[in-house]
Amino acid sequence: MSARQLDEHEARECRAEQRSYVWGFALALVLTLIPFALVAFTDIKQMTLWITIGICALVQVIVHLRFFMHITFAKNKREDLLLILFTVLILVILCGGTLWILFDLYQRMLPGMMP
Amino acid sequence: MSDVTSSIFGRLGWDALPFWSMLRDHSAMTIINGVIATGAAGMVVLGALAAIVLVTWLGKWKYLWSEWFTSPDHKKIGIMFIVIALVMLARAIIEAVFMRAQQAVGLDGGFLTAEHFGQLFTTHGTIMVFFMAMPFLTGIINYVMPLQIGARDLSFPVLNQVSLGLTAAGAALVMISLVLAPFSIGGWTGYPPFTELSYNPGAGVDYWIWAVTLSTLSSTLTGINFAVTIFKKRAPGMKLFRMPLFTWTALCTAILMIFGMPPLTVATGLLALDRYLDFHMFTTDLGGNMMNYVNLFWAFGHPEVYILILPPFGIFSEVFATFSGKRIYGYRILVVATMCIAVLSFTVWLHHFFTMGQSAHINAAFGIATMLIGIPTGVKVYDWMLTMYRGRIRLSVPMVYAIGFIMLFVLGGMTGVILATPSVDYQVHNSLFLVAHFHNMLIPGLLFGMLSATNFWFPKAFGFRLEERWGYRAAFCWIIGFMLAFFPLYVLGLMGMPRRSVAFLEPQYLPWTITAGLGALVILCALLCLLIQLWVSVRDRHANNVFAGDPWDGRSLEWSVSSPPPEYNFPVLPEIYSIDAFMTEKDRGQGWQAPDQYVDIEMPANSAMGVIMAVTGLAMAFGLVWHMWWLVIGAGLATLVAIIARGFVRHTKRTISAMEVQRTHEHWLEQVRRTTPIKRSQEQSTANHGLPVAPIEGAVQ
Amino acid sequence: MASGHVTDIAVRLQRAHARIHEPAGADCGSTAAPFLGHRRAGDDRDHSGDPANTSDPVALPLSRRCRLPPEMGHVSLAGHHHVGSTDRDRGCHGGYIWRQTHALDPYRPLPSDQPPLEIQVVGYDWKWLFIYPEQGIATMGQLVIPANRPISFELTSATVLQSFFIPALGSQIDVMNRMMTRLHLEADHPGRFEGKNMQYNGEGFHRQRFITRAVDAKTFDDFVERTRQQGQPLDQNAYEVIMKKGDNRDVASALGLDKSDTDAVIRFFPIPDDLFHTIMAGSPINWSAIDVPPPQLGTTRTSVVQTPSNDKSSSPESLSPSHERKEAQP
Amino acid sequence: MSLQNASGIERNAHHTESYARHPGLNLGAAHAQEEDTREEMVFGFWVFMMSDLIIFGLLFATYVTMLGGTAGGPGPKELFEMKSAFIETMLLLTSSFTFGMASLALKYREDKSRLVFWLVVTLLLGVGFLFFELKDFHTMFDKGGVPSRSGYLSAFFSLVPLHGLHVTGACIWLVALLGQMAVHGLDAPVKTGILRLAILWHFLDIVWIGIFSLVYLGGLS
Ligand code: HEO
Ligand code: HEM
Ligand SMILES: [Cu+2]
Repeated sequence: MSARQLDEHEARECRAEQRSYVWGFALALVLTLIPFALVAFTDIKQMTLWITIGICALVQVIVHLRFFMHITFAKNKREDLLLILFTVLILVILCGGTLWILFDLYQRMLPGMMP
Repeated sequence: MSDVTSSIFGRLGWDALPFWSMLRDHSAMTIINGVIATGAAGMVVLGALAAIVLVTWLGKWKYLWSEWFTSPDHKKIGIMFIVIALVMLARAIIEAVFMRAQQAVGLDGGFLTAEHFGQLFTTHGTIMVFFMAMPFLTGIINYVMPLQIGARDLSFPVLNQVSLGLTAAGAALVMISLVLAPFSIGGWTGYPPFTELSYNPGAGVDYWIWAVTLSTLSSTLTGINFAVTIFKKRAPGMKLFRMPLFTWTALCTAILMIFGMPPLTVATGLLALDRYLDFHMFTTDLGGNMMNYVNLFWAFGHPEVYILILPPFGIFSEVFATFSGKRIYGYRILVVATMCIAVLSFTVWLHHFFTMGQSAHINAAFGIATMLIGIPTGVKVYDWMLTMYRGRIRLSVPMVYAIGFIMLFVLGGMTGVILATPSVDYQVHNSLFLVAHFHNMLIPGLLFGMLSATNFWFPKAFGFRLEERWGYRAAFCWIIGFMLAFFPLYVLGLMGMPRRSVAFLEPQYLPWTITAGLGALVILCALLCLLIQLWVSVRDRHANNVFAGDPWDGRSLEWSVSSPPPEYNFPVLPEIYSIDAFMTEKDRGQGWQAPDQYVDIEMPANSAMGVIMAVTGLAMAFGLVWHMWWLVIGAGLATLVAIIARGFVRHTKRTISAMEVQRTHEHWLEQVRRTTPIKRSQEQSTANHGLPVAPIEGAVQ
Repeated sequence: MASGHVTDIAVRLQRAHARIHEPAGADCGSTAAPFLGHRRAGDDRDHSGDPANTSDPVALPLSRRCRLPPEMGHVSLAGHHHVGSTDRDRGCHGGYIWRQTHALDPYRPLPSDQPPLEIQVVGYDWKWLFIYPEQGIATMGQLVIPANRPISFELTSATVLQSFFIPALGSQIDVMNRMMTRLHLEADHPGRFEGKNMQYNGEGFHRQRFITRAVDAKTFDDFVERTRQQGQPLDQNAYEVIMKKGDNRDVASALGLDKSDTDAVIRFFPIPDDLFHTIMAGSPINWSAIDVPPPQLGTTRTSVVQTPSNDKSSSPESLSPSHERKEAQP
Repeated sequence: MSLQNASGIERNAHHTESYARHPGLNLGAAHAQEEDTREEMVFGFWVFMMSDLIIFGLLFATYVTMLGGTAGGPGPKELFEMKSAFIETMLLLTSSFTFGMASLALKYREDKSRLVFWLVVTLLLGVGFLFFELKDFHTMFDKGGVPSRSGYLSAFFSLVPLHGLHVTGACIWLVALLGQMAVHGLDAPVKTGILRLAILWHFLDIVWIGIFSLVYLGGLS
């Protein structure tokens, strides 16, 4: 099987998609480098640091979803977007609930486990 | 033990045999319990042997292999799931009767040892939830749902086989634990640190962990399969809001399986790491913390009970509508209520550990969230009642179960709401009140649902009706037996009797425990009636046959095809224009008609993947339980090789020619044409061959 | 398994019969009375045949009444409104649950003009140790509390998860190793109630019981005094016995004490300093704090004594010096 | 089934979007015929991933609750090394990109050699990641950071190696797909396989974002 000749439209599309991957990669790289650099080379306040790391991570996840996994708001992909959003909802409930419950328990009966 | 034997047999020794302790220690108690355990083990061994001999004698191995074990047909897989469920149901009920008998004489004594009693409630709970309820509802959804949405099969038939294989392996493991004992005594919840190595070093907890893990994996895969099937394989025109309610509940259950099973996988997985690799997740020392387990377990456990109850809700919706001769009242509201229940069920898990010591605001928040579930559930109850209201009700066997359900379930729901009040739960948590509550949901809810479904769809699956007289007897025994066996437990719970007690010191408990014991006997009668019903029905199968496919004047698509349906379900995929699709068709006089054109049908080819996964899964689990590492590694590699090899297979489809489809279908239509349609009053007579008279005015609505 | 307790079926069946034939109403207060709303007189008679108890005149129902913030009226544990005057909560069930759950939080100290009595509870397989830190004593098998005075419990487990529960007083609470949970109870009348573990923890689970005895202030003081005089030192030997699997009676017999009486209270004095928190932290117990040299087990003192009853603060038999003492089992 | 057929289908440029039936990479017009069956497969795989995501999510949450459970043993600051975490992150991120290149080769070129090239590069990066991760664990063990040491370490070793195990599985799958390609050529099942593996691969990278942010950077800061 040899390389197929692309027609003009396809070639354009191919270039566009390639660009999108490169963009995604570049953005992800930046969003990775920022938190690593902050932790390695600066000593800003811990809370600020954590928040920055968190935001970078969140944005990077979206970048991956958008540029690598092609999740968009396009109409024909609603079902999957809904799936992901539903999963996020369940994750938030389960993980948030877990943290809420356990740290409350720690505070009331096991103070040694508070980090 | 020498090095060689221990490297082969791991820690499996003679003392695993159920009569071993009896030979060592001759006290009355040991002997009684040894005899019971040996009897049970003997039943397992003899049962297995008898089955093997019978199949060999009848020369049916090849038939079983090619028509059942390797069949990707969702209908056959569904039936096999249900067979597993029924076998396990029988075992778990017998165990329950033993427990009830023990407590009936359990005033500071009884005949069971504490250890034995511990194994009984653990296996009973584990089996009932993971190897009775789950396979039963999985089987019924498997059978019915594709027929209801006008599909030929599930999206992933081979995955379906694997699910069945894993469940079968788990069930087999639990059965093996009767012969090579012991099973866990940690309850179906398996709370550490009691189940940690330092408190329970034996094989029991490991049996529990791996049996449950096999079942969990199976259910996760099943959930994915169902959800994708419902999303992607509906017949043309079958919009989501035209799906029958049972399919809706199947969808919501599937979603709960997908998202509710992982917490259990995490919990049992971490417990296994603690036990096998010396981790300290839930241990008492070195920073372990058992509260995480409790949290994870119930993050699964609560969605689980709704996994168990939603399919019965769907079944009863179908049953109420069909046997009231009316369209279901408030279809859309019922759908929305189902979705609400499904989502809300992820927000309430803490109500299972109100007493652990967390702050009042957390308890209150989860308590209120729990009560909210009563609202959509109540909506459903009212919708069912309004469906019956002014309907032409026929008190068929499925309907008797349904009416038993609606009355008893409301009561159980109310006690659930009582338990959901944190300050009350502080009084009755871990007491028999709780046991009464959940059996009040599980038996009238889940089990009646399953039995109702069996009576309802059995004619579809096998082509003949289940005999009604014994069916009524079974249903009444169930209802009365349930009330006798479990209402006393509410009282006992209020009197402060803890669950899982082998004995007690309070004479005032005795009348209640004895009553409950009698109830258990009535339930045993119910089981017997079910068996007789099955036997009588098979005997009279020719007289009761309903080949035309529609014995109850049904409303959804599954009734539009022959009984039993052909392998490909529909000769031509139907087009759907409304809810209650088949009823509409009948109303327009369009039922039982030949299509303009037949086409070739592509069906999945047989595959041995399910069997392979069952065998390797069982071998791996068994090896892990007894520390036979060679077996674990061997079976693990075999699994991997099988999965990779499956990827290389390309002949995964089989074509059935249009001609053959046409021949079969026209033959059936010809037979139907020669059948006399019956009125509803003849429903339970031998005149019923599955062809109803045309619906009277207004039946369709 | 071959537990030592399940050997003689005949004897136990006999005993069971004896209990069935007792007069009706002879339950020992194990009913969750506030929930059922039953308030039966005579509830607190016990079935051990102790004459001092069957004649107990004090027979009023008990509930842990919390004095709630005024706007909530009076709420018993089960959530019944006792006073209808402040029913403005009716309109909002959620709000009601919210406030009630807070008001009845077992961690919440009970309002009272008396200071609460501190008791520390440690769960073992399959018995409870009750430590009275202020009094420097400990008991097992029986929890003696002053009536009409709030009790502030601190609880932990030296083994697996358990749940501490006195049905007649209300509110069970989980106890876990390395952790401390809290519970506040008050008996508003003297009486005698069953206490249990509700969370399955193995073969001896159903035997993990104790008697709670609510007594008047003077009797309580007598109890403390007598324990200080007659107690068994909670030394290393005794502690090793406690750590073994078994119930109260096993401990009593291993310590060479009489175990014929189910309601036997084992009294400990002196006890190691801050025993409770040491157990909770999982650190080694400082045995040197017990200033009395560890006596030979079961040779000098008796620790099984009849418990104080409400009307008779002490009886000569209760000292029971005549019990045969067995050697402590290894 | 075969590609000859596929190329016979009208390739209307303006309809490409309508072929994008499922999330993840859509192969577009050129592969229209396979797209229908593939849609179900890929959607099913997404659902499976989401179920798996719950497992990871709960392990993350549990990890956070166990941060205080070091029991006097070594904690993150003593155990983790920024450098190796960074190398692992870079390897995995790059492998995600190279898998993207492989997908494009599949979609637009049907160029087997280019596809195989990118897949092999991805595989090597994945194996490299695993190598560094194992090395990392090894140094942790040397410093006394074994799972049996504390609750905290147990939580660490139940979360991070599970991701590693997934990467291992993905690598094995990749090799199996290369094998299938050698036997059957670039047929429909292989294409579907690559599409699903792509989703898994990118998904594992997303999980790793959580791990390096929360476990490593969070622990080191
Ligand atoms: C099929 C199974 C099933 C179902 C459907 C339910 C349904 C409910 N459950 Fe139950 N449960 C089930 C199975 C279990 N529950 C348990 C334990 C349990 C506990 C923990 C108690 C404890 O451990 O101390 C609570 C608080 C509840 C509450 C509820 C509530 C509020 C509902 C609600 O969904 C009920 C809703 C129904 C209602 C309310 C009736 C109909 C409504 C009408 C008529 C409308 C009007 C009423 C109102 C608006 C209130 N359950 C356990 C224990 C596990 C163990 O510990 O081993 C199991 C197995
Ligand atoms: C058919 C009649 C049944 C009887 C007579 C029965 C009886 C019992 C008894 C005696 C117990 C032990 C109670 C205790 O802890 O003291 C028990 C526990 C339990 N039962 Fe049933 N049961 C029945 C049906 C079911 C069904 C259908 C299910 C589930 C689908 C079920 C699920 C459970 C569970 C989960 C437990 C708890 C086990 C544990 O404590 O770990 N039971 N049952
Ligand atoms: Cu629940």
